[in-house]
Amino acid sequence: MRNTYIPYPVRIKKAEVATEDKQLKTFLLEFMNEQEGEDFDYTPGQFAELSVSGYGEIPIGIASSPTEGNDLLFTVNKVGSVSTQLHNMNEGDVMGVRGPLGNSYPLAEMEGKNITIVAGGFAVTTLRSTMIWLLDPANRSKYGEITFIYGARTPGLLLYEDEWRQWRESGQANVNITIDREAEGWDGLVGFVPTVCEEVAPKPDNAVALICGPPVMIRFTQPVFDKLGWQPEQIVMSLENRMKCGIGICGRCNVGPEYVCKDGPVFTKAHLDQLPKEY
Amino acid sequence: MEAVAEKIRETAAKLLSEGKVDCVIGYAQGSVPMRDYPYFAYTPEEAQNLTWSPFCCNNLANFLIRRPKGEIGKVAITAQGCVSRSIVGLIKENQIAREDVYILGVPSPGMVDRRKVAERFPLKTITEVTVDGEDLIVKGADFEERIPQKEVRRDNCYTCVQRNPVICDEMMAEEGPADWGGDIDKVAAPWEKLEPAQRWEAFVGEIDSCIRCYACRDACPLCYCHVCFVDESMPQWCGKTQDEADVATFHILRAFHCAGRCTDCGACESACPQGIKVRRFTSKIEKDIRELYDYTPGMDLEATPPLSVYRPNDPQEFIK
Amino acid sequence: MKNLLEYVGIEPGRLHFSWISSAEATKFQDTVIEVTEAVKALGPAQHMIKDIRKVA
Amino acid sequence: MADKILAKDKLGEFLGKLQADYELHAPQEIEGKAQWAPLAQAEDALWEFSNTHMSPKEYFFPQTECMMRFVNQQDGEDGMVMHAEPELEGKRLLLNIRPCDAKAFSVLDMIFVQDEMTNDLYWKDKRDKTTLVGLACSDPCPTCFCTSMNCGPASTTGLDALLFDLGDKLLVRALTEKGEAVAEGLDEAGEAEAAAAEEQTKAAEAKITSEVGMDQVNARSVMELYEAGMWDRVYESCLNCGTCTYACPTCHCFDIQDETQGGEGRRVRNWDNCMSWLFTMHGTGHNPRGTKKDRVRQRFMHKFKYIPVKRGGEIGCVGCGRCVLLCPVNIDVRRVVNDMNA
Repeated sequence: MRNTYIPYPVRIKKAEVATEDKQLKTFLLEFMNEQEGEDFDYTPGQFAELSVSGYGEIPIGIASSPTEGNDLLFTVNKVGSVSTQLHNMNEGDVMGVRGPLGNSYPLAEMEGKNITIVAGGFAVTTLRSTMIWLLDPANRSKYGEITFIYGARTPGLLLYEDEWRQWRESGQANVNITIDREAEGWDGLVGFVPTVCEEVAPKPDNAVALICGPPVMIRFTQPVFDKLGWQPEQIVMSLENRMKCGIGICGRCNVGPEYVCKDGPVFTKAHLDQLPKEY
Repeated sequence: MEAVAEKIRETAAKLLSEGKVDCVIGYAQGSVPMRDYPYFAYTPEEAQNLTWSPFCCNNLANFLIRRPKGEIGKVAITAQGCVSRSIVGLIKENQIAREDVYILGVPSPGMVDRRKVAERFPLKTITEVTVDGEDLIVKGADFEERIPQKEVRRDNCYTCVQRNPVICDEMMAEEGPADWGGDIDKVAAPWEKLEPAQRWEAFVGEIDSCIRCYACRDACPLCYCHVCFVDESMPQWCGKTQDEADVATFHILRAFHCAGRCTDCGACESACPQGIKVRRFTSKIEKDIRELYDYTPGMDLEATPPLSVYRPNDPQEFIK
Repeated sequence: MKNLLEYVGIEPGRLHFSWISSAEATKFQDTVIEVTEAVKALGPAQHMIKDIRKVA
Repeated sequence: MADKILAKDKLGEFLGKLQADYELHAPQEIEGKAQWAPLAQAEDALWEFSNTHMSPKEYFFPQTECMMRFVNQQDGEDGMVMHAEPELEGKRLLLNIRPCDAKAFSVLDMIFVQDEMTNDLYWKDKRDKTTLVGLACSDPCPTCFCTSMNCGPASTTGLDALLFDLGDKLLVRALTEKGEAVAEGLDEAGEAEAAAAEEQTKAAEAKITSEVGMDQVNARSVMELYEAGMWDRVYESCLNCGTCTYACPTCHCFDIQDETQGGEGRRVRNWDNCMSWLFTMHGTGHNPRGTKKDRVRQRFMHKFKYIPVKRGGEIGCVGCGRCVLLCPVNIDVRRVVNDMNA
């Protein structure tokens, strides 16, 4: 039996600063052992522990989609000692990945339905994964209309610009990108995510919404969806809590009886309503 | 003793019913022998649960600071000598304001070290301990014994220099003698008489059973830092393992942070689940403070703590 | 601190305090030489050493 | 397999034989307390003691445990190749473990080993290679409440064999294959001896005076218990130290850290506890369990509600009473659960 605490060695294939404030850096990781890459079987919504020897591990949502091949994409916010060290690392450096961990977005249950995706800030990572997966020719036909709403404070803080421009141009999804305040050279939407949601007004009929973002965005987006007639069962969210083991043992990420690392990170709003707000 | 307890209950009930305080912090009888516990009375009825005994081994001053701001308003607190000295320290360090605390002064009876009692009955279970005058009556399933309290007091209580509260709003009993006659300087820093090589052995032998639960730190009213050095992760000052060097680092630095502040209340030693004599570190520090600066912490609201001020005549032989 | 470390059995001479102004380059140099020699004379430290290669 | 009998004067011989196959450990009197230690000779083993000062969980889940080692570098290929620590060599036998402590390990088995991903080999390896020979309690403490926690003085869950102390002899009841291997070669017990063991158990159960109710805790929802008013008082005197969690046979939270020394590094896990303010602290400064009340509630909810909800009704407490005895401010778990149940 495999020791699931041991990370797979990976090499940083590409590392680039992703935002103007230099807080976020995006890493493309290549498995050093090809077979391990083949076996790393994940679904959008899952996360992995990024492992930097001598510093430790951090849980980060997987931003790539399994439809893109074996390389893994992560966007990392610089906050603690591991992420700071990670930001100092360069292409060619070696690190580890442990996973895939947690559950995923309920892609099978979402089949045949219209899908609304709402993202705020860098919580967009696993939703990028989901969009790529949904828009893949092998999957697109299984789903109805796809509405994508994504906001950041400034244009320079928006992630994955090439991708969302392409999704918009392809006409395969209704893509709405917004920034908080007017900025020079920006001709797109301006306004907070909840306001844009109100304007776009996604219909709740036969639909599922995936919502990820900072707590303040969630707090104000929630009432908008309530007003539009969405039921808690239709709203799917992804949580973040401090983690160590990532496999449901070490005891710190639980929200009530559910471990965010193992039973989550994806929960329906209906489920979360039954749990303490310890996230 | 019971008369003091009754006076505490009466006064607490009165303060609460008159609205002079919102809460009285005292002790209530514990569910296991010799373990009375910190109790918070918010109503005159709850005040009836308050007690006073030789089993009050926590330092209640601890609960004046470890509370979210605004959680309770004005509080009354029962305080014997050492606890009142801790309160003085906290006022001086601007952690609490004198006018927010109403002190119910109690002369300390000298607290019992439950481990010293337990050691007399190895592997036996003590089911009940009652106070009978100067003695304890200790009962188990197949034994009953009378032990004079003076044989089983906590180490720090034998050498107490201030049994009566140094500041107080209302006394719950008449002041007693100031000390028990013990001389702290004779027993403080017991390893000083050892050779350097033996000292290290004695030190690591003492901390050998430490499980790093930090009860000693958390029981101490001086340890109010929001993030303790031992928990700090950026930078990480101290390793988290059970390695001798990591455990030693914790104990040395914890003791050092108490320099010129420790009132020798013994709450750390009483809290330790492993019976580690942590006062063997702090007593050294405080002995040095007495010798170098002629200072005893918490005796006087006006005195300036030696480590918070520079004086031209401070001892500096150690600087080369 | 010095007293406390000596109290728990760390050899005297491993901890050194000096008051040196930023202008006193020579004193700084002398002190460093003096301290390193004093510590070298004591030999490798025996206490407060964590060796992660040991089995834990 | 039928019960066996072992005369106490044959104990030395019996243990001597076991010594060839196992590394023996047993509670012994150390500094006036019953404590676990390697057993050098049969006479050192304790037969009359309430329970050991600390739980024997350290045997399977050491307070500090190196998980893997690595070369401390990020730019070479060796940097991320982690080598797991070697497995336990040989077999171990814990003699005279109390039934409550063994029961605790069976609860922890459900948490450490769940499926292919949640499969803690460090825990499993030591569990697989250790035989637990229990000693039934004949004289429980006033702080024991095992009978309220799906456990009891002669509970067999988690044990490989159970001994009953019948004075000059021991009744040996093998419960698993591992236990049978230990009891092999012993004489069969008579009916009278089995009856004596039965009687002793009944008498011990009768001596347990602490009762803790769980019916309402089970009936109420997570949120109903979580929002109960009683939490506003329970935490008041708590110091948020880790004594209860480190003494507890079922508490199992840990932290993982990397340590480096020159060109070498290791990843090590240390016990951690939910009482610590930093335990759940996010990198952003947000803390989901930021208050003392949150943390105290978490500990009790985890044991008495969350684990039962997730593990088919199994309780995360075995009623050993260690936390009752050791808590510096006498937060009595029996009182807390009875309040939850009120």
